[in-house]
Amino acid sequence: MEALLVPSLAKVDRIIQETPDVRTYRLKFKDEALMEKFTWEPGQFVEFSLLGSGECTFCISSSATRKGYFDCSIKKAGVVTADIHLNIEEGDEVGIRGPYGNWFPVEEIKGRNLLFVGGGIGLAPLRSLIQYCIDHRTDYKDFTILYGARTSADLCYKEEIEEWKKNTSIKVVLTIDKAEDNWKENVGVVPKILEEVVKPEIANTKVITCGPPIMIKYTLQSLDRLGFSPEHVITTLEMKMQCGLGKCGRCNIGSTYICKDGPVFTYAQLKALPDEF
Amino acid sequence: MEAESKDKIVSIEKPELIAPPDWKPVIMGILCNWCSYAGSDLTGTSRTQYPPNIRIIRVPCSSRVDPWFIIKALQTTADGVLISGCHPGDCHYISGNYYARRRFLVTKELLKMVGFHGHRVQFSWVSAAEGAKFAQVVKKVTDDVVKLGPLHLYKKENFNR
Amino acid sequence: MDYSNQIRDIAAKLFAEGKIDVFVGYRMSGFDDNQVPVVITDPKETSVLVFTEKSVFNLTNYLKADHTRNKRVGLVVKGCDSRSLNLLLTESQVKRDKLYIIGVACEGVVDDKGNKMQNCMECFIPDAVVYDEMLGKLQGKKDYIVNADITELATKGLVERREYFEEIFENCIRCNACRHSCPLCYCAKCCIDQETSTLYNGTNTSSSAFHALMTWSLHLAGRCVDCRNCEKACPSHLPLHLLHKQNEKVIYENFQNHLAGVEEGDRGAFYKYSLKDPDDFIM
Amino acid sequence: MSFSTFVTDKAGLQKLYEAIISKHETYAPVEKFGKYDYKKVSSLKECDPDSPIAMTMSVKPLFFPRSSKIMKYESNSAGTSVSETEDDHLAVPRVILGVKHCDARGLQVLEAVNKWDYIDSDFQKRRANTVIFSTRCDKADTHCFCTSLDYDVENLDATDVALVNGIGGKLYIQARTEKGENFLKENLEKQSAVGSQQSAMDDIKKQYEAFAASFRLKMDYKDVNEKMSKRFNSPAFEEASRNCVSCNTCAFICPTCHCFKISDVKIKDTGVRYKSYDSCNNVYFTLEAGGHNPRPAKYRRWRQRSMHKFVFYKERFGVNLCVGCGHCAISCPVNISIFDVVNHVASTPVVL
Repeated sequence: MEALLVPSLAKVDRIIQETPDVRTYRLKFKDEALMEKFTWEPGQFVEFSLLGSGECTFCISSSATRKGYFDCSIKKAGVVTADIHLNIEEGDEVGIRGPYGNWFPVEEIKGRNLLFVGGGIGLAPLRSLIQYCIDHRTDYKDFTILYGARTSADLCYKEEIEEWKKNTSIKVVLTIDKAEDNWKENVGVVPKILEEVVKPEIANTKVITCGPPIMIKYTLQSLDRLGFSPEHVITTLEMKMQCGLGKCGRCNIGSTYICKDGPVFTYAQLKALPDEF
Repeated sequence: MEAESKDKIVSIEKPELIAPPDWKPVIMGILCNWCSYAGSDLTGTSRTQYPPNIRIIRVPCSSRVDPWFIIKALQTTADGVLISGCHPGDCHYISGNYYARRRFLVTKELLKMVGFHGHRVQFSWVSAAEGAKFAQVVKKVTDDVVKLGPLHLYKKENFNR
Repeated sequence: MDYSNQIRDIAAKLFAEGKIDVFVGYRMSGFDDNQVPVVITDPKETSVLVFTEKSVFNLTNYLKADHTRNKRVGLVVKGCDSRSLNLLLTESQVKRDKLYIIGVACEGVVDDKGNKMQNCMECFIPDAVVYDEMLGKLQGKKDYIVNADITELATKGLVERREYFEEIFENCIRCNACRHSCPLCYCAKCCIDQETSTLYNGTNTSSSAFHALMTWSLHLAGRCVDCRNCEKACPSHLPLHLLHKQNEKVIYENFQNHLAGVEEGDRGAFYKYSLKDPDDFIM
Repeated sequence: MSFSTFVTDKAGLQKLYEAIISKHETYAPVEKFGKYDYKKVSSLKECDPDSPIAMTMSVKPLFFPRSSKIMKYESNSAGTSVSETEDDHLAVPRVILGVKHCDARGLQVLEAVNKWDYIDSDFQKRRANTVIFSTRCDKADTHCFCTSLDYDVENLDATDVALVNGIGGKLYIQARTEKGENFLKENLEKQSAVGSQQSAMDDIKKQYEAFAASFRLKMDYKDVNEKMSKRFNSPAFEEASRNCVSCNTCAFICPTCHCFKISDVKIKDTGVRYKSYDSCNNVYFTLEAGGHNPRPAKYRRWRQRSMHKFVFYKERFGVNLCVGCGHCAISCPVNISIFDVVNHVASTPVVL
């Protein structure tokens, strides 16, 4: 057991300051053979450890189709993440275990329209899937990305969003909660924009959503109102985890282990879980 | 063999343990900013020699010292702890060291009860003008700790289960 | 000592008059002749209440729970319990006007085997010091007696004491039950549980046990009222009172006979000082 | 396959124990401060294999230590290095004496979670290298209810060797697994097996019947399991957990609780990462860094605990997690018994 919990060392290649409290760490394994072998599916997560401080769970926010590195986007929230922001510089070494968990059903959503609904740091797991889908663009039909944040400064991956905007085959809708000067896009919370501006087509569309619990709650409600059936809504759950192996019992909800059976669930699966959220 | 038994330093709490020949004690000194730290400065500027085993941490007042600090120090690398503040009545914050004095006594007595030698934790009042006294105090604490040998109790790398 | 009927009547009356929302008392465990605490919200349940010499647990621990927070609470306190309540009042953890306190002139409680508990034999304030209503005949203050175990340990040598305490710290399983069952440990997050406290971190080594128990007992020094909730909760049956009684003895002997929680408004020995405090151990 | 049964008496057992202790690495209950914990012993005098169940810790820490090192790390100017820790001192061949039946069953139950998906090889190795000697109790304790659960206490195969007290000072030594059979063959040269002698079997059966009749707590397991699974939203959890002081003792002494946490201990640039016990009754157990906590209230944590013991684990792995040992109720400062809680919840009406 203990051997499974030993991390491999990875080097921080680049640090990108996304927003005042979110940074993206571009990582490479120290062992090049391991980096070659290392592959993951969009939506999976790794255990990221700052040695001496502790271990945290983060989803991989880049796609395995872009080889040679992987990204973790980390928001400053607790003790370990604050330590990570404070202490890690480019060139430092961190411990990585993974990848763990299930992933977005990339095969199942082939040939469908995709609607991504993200809020705040919730775009990170979606970004992995978006990159994957862009790299396999021909497999999928229409692309819509709805992304919201509290303020314009809190929008992550700004450069990448600009790229997506330039890509004519992708429709990007941005929104912020409160109006700001020089803001030309939408204003309003994500569920409202979803219903009023995006007005998605229901047939043959899969919705993939991730964000803070409160946003998820209302987005799921408005998706219900729009007429999406729960099987076509996919989300990823957040739950405190420590081992990622289905052993430590922390992410246990009912008889489901979020770290093994999740973190990706359809809304239909979520509804069947005991009401713990 | 003879040479070994000649200057053998044993740990007083655990007589079965013998210190390695190159062992040097580490003493953590917690000094109050207004008196003792200035006093140690004076010792330095007046070029008085004192043992280099002490590692000094500066705190605003001796009453800033939570007994927790002492426990942590003893648990990590320190073989002894010295805490020094202003003389009673001279506290920059008027009464801080009076409060500290009560805590020190209880902490020291409890540590003695659970099996630490009383000389592991020592206290002193050193004013900003007493550079010579500071050197004396450090020398006395170092000598005491050398006599006691290395501290082996409850060190955190000591994993026994 | 059996005040069961009186307590039932008082609780029923308080509920009827609408003076309280919750009543904290004892009931029979239902499987042996021991008692367990009970938190009553329904006036009909007051008939289960009992109070005899088997009523061991210090109920003021429940004042930090969700069920009693910001509610009007009635509770039963013995001498030692009332001292911890006194401290909680002084430290603004509970409001006096939200409490209805039934004080008991305690004649000592017994452990599982029926022997009088050690802290009761050495008890110096058997009567509740803070109450709205008093049950039983007041006994007045008694003399402070130094704990017998401490006296015995003090005669032993350094190495012997070290070995004895090493065993205590080694047998500790770091479950934190002592802390959680202590009525005076109400911090929302304990300092030794902080993630930044990399020394302790919940590991189970004698080192972390030493760290946690010593810090705990020093943070309770001058406040501990010797109710022995911690010992009752300890799954390893460790004699945790030794740490507290040692501190209590030093404080009593050196700081003007200070005893925790006896006087109203007294925050504990470390929150005051005297110019005459011993100084001879300081260079 | 049938296993042999031997007959001996008290003195014979003592002799067997002494022989085992002298030949093998042996663990047995050792008393300290009135509580027995399993420790390595070098003579029979130190330990008491017949320690009372109420006063004995579970045997779990010998397989799943309260704290174990995951790795060490060191960082210096040349970079960081991570090293796995030294050999596992619990995985060597060993014998454990005086294990209670319920504790042994606990190890069997834990195997399910340690075997699924990622395999906990250390746990398996420790189990494989251990011979468990277990005495069947003669009388149930106040909080015991092992016979009410979903396993066969009479012919329990979680223990390798079972000892049964017969009538008139007779003592039966039964092998229950192949490992136990081989071990007995090696260590019991002189005695011959009684085989399937009818009188011996009757004696053993009689002992079990007397034991089973001594239980204060009895329940219909299937019924409770079924009812519990429909009562997730029952307000009875709130009532049942009101007394709880959230002290976590129950989880730390439980023979089947397996939640753990991972934490780092460091000095300067070196450090050790530990895996140590954790408890779901702790508020911080599920608290996320962002401040969201799925189980902030005490009754929610109690619900997780009792449902996990009686419903969720069974749903997932097919065995009941609770083994009915009563350790939690004995150690609880306010004597909450999980038996009372689940029965209370099962007796309330369904709430959707």
